[in-house]
Amino acid sequence: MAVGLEHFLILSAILFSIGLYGALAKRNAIVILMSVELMLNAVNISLVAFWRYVAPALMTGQVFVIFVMVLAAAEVVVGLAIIISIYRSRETVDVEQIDLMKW
Amino acid sequence: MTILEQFQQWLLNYWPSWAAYLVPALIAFIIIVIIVLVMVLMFIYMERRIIGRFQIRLGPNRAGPFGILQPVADAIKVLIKEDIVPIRADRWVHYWAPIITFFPALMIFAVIPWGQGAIFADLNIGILYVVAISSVGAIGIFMAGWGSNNKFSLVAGMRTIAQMVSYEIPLVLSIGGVLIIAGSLSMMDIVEAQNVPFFLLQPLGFVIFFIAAASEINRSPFDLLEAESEIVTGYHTEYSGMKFALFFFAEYTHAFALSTIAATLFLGGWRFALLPGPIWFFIKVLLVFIVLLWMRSTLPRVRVDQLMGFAWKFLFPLALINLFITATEAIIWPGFPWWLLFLNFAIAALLIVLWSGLFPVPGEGVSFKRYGRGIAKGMALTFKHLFRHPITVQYPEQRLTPARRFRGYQLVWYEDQCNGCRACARACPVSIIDIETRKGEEKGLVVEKLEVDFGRCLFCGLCVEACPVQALFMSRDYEKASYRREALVMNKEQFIAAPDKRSAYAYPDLEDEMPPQTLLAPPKEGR
Amino acid sequence: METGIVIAFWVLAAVIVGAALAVVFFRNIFHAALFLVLCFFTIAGIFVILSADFLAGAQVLIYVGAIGVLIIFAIMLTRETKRGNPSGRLQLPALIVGLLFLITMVVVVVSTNWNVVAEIPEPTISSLAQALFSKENGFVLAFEIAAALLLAAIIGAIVLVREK
Amino acid sequence: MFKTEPIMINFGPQHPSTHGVFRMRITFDGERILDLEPVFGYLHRGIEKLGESKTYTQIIPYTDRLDYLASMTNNHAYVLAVEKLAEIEVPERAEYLRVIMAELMRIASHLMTVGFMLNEMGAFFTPLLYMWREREKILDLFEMVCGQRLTYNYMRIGGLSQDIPEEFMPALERFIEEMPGFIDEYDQLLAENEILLARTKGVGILPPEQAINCSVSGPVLRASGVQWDLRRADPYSIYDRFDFEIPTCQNGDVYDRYRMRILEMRQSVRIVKQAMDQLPLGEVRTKVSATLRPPKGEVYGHIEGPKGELGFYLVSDGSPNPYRFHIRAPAIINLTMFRDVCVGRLLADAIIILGSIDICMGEVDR
Repeated sequence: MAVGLEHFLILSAILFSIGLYGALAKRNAIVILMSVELMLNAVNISLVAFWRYVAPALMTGQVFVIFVMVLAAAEVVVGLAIIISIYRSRETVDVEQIDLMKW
Repeated sequence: MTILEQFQQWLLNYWPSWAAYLVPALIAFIIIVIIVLVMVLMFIYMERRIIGRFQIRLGPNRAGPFGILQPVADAIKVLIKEDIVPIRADRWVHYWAPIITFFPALMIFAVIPWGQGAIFADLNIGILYVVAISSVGAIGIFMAGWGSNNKFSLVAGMRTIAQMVSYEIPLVLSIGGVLIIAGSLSMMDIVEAQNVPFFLLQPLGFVIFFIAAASEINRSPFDLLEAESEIVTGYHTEYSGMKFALFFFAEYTHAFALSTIAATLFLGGWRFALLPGPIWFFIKVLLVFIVLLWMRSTLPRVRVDQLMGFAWKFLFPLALINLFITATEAIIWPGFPWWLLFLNFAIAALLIVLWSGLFPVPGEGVSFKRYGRGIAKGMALTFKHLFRHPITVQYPEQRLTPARRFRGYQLVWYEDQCNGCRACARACPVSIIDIETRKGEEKGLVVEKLEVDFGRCLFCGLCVEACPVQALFMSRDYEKASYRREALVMNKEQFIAAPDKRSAYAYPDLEDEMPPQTLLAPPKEGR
Repeated sequence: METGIVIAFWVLAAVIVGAALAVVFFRNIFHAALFLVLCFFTIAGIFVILSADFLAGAQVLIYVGAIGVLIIFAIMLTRETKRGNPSGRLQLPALIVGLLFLITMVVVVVSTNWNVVAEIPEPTISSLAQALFSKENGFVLAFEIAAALLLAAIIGAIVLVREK
Repeated sequence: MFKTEPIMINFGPQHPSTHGVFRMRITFDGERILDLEPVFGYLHRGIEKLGESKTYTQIIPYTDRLDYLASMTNNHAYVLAVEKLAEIEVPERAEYLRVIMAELMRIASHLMTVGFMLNEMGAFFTPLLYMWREREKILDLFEMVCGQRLTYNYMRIGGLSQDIPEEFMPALERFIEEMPGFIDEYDQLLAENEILLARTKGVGILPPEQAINCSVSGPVLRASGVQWDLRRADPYSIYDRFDFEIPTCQNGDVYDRYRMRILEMRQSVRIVKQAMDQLPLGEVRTKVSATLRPPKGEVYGHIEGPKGELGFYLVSDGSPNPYRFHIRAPAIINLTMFRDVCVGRLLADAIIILGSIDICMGEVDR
């Protein structure tokens, strides 16, 4: 059985759903960040799959993935900085206890 | 078309396609693993021997001729040790850490060109693959630090993250210059492009690459992860047996990988005159490794904040400037003519001098006095010592003669001289001489019992000095060991049976009959 | 070659899904982070199957070498491993949302008639560079903005964690 | 950069760079030291109490085991104290030989200190082995005169245990001739090394006032700029006959303590050279009874040891054994400032500061 576009898209969907569940259900801010990373990766997979099967001549799919990676790096840097900053003042990374907009 | 691919194409005529691809690949893989293992063993041997010579020692020379089997002996010793997992360690992480450290190091060799067409996979992302894979090793080291439940290991883990992340940036940027000149990421193309070796066209890039890579693989002076004097052995403090062997192997595999990459990117890979390619390649690799050893045997370790400062304040801006200059040159002289090397050397020297002023020694302020001159002096001295005669000796075969007055491990006692006065027993600070006497027929007192516990003896010689009748002497022997304390107690019969190896301690008249002492620096003739 | 790719895909897909589940469900968040790294690494394998080799290298370099390490570093700094990885009040709604999304996506993917092209792309590095930096249809502006974004992120992170 | 929870690490008693069985309980913020508590006593053998049950001569071998890297000077300090107590004259030749031995011992001890300090800085054993080469030559000389390489037990109350053998002077001459060249080599190896400068300059600064308050002595004190050397301040033996300088440094950091030892080695070579030239012939020992009974009284005899002021306090009650035997060990007193100079520095700094103080656990724990 050959592997086609659908396989990659479904894999991407599964990964995205897992990430979505983690981002919504978990209380630890770092786990939420990790779940977001999973979702971004899921998107990357589908972008590359579309490029490979639908428009290999245009490099736009890959270019988008590169920008997603840049965004992910920026996001994780700022996100972790915020988490550490919150942890420093409140001694916790539990998002249910971080309910004030100031620290 | 690599040799491997040609072989596969040829096999396709005879074998089904899956076998034609898989079998040669497997064979090539095994060959590469064997090359890596042999070279790693050789590196371990070289490290131990050459550092020995830098330090005017003999170095290990027992196992096999010239100690050539020493790494094998090391490996066997390590492998038969008990595999200990610390209590309350994170067993799962502890188990996987050495594997995750080792395999990325091995995977690098997939894209190393050993000679014309002799490459496992000529990936067109070649050098990017190398950089990406080698960044995985940091996670293994960090896992070891975290999973050992040891605070020293944890400190090493924290240092790993900081060091690896910081030095990866100048490393990649310094490779950038090479990529601009070669115009390709593929390792084969990079070697093919080196009509002039790139360390001539990219002197600054080469220096930055070498320093950053030495830091990536934790070689001295950046060996903060296993800084023995600070954090014991860092991340592998709690490892033993097979797992420790994997770490040990990973370290040298990394060193080998770095040497091959440096040889490929900057020293022209297999290309040079006369000799066949692979031989030149290995010569270049060994040269790079010897420089690493040379650095290790000379330089002190940097401190962790200086390590970070060096990466960010020195290497990073220089690497950026280097990249910029190379890009400019690529626009003005797209062919990179050979005479650019003069310009580039001048720029490199200028930049290093300028930046050394911005990296002041505390207390001296910004000055342009130092630009590695002290380091160069020290390196010159160790190099001089490489050719000096070692000061250590091959012990059991080559024995040193002790001094004529040597105070050796046991006493020499003459029964017929002894008058049983017990002066020795009274003089002894630790009261280990036990003498019982009785009235004799010919002499005044006859020694009935003499027992000395050499397990407690200080070998201070006060007993010999106290003896009024020349019956007690120190001995010139210096080898005594026993598994049982009782065996160290000598009685009268043993004293009589013991060989007469008296020394001249407290009896200067006897000195003439003793052989002269071996001196490390004997007095010159004619004095 | 084709069978090899099929085998590789299924193995990688299984590892990806397993590792992703481990990230979300493991109690020890240090282990969860390690599985996240594994997940990133196998996704690079998927990129190789999709013949996006430059992206595979970049994936390992950026996600494994940088993002994974940063997350592990943050875990160590916050020392939350003891308290583990608890679920919040939204567990059931999150599960429902996740499953609904999954079902929707699967239905959409299966029912759509994708306009698949048969051609297999050549090595992509130079064409990727062309696409990024070419004067027409290039992404130079976006590239520069991304660089500015990274700079802003770095400065922001430094400001956030600086000792007061 | 990041604020973390402080962690407490036990360094030692088994640790590669704690000079034996020293233990430090360090509280860290990251790698920065918040608090440091030195713990010692793991090598305590009760030498002071033991001494009360030994005769004055029998104590000499025990002094070898105080600072076992500088046994000669320990012997020297002890016999000087006893001679002061019992008012014993020492032959001229013995005095000169004692000075030669003490200065050679100072060189050997400094070589060991500097070598290990550089080793702890991460210079993988090379400086240590180069310095050990010269230390071995000194030990060869000591072995020649007294038959041992570590625990010499050479000096006696009223002189020396025996005269030097014939071949000693030529061998010493060669050593003294070559030694300045070797010291130059050590300087060439690392003295200007940029990494070493960055590691040591401004690290572990001990201001002179604090040094005096902590009663620090020896090279550590002189590195802080206080010109205090017992060889000049309170000349004992025959040190007033030699021409030498008391080198000092200004900053009192680890680098200065390292330089101090190199400078002192050069001065020691000078002293030995002069003593060799002036060495008279004659006896080396006045006869003193093995069961010496000094008159009642107390005495404090001190010398400038390689590590600082080494003093022996003796109380005699007229019996063959001292009534009280106390040792003023420089290493333990120099350690008093250790916590103060380490707090606020990094882990790696603490290790080299400890190395630059130069402790010997045999002396610290006694």
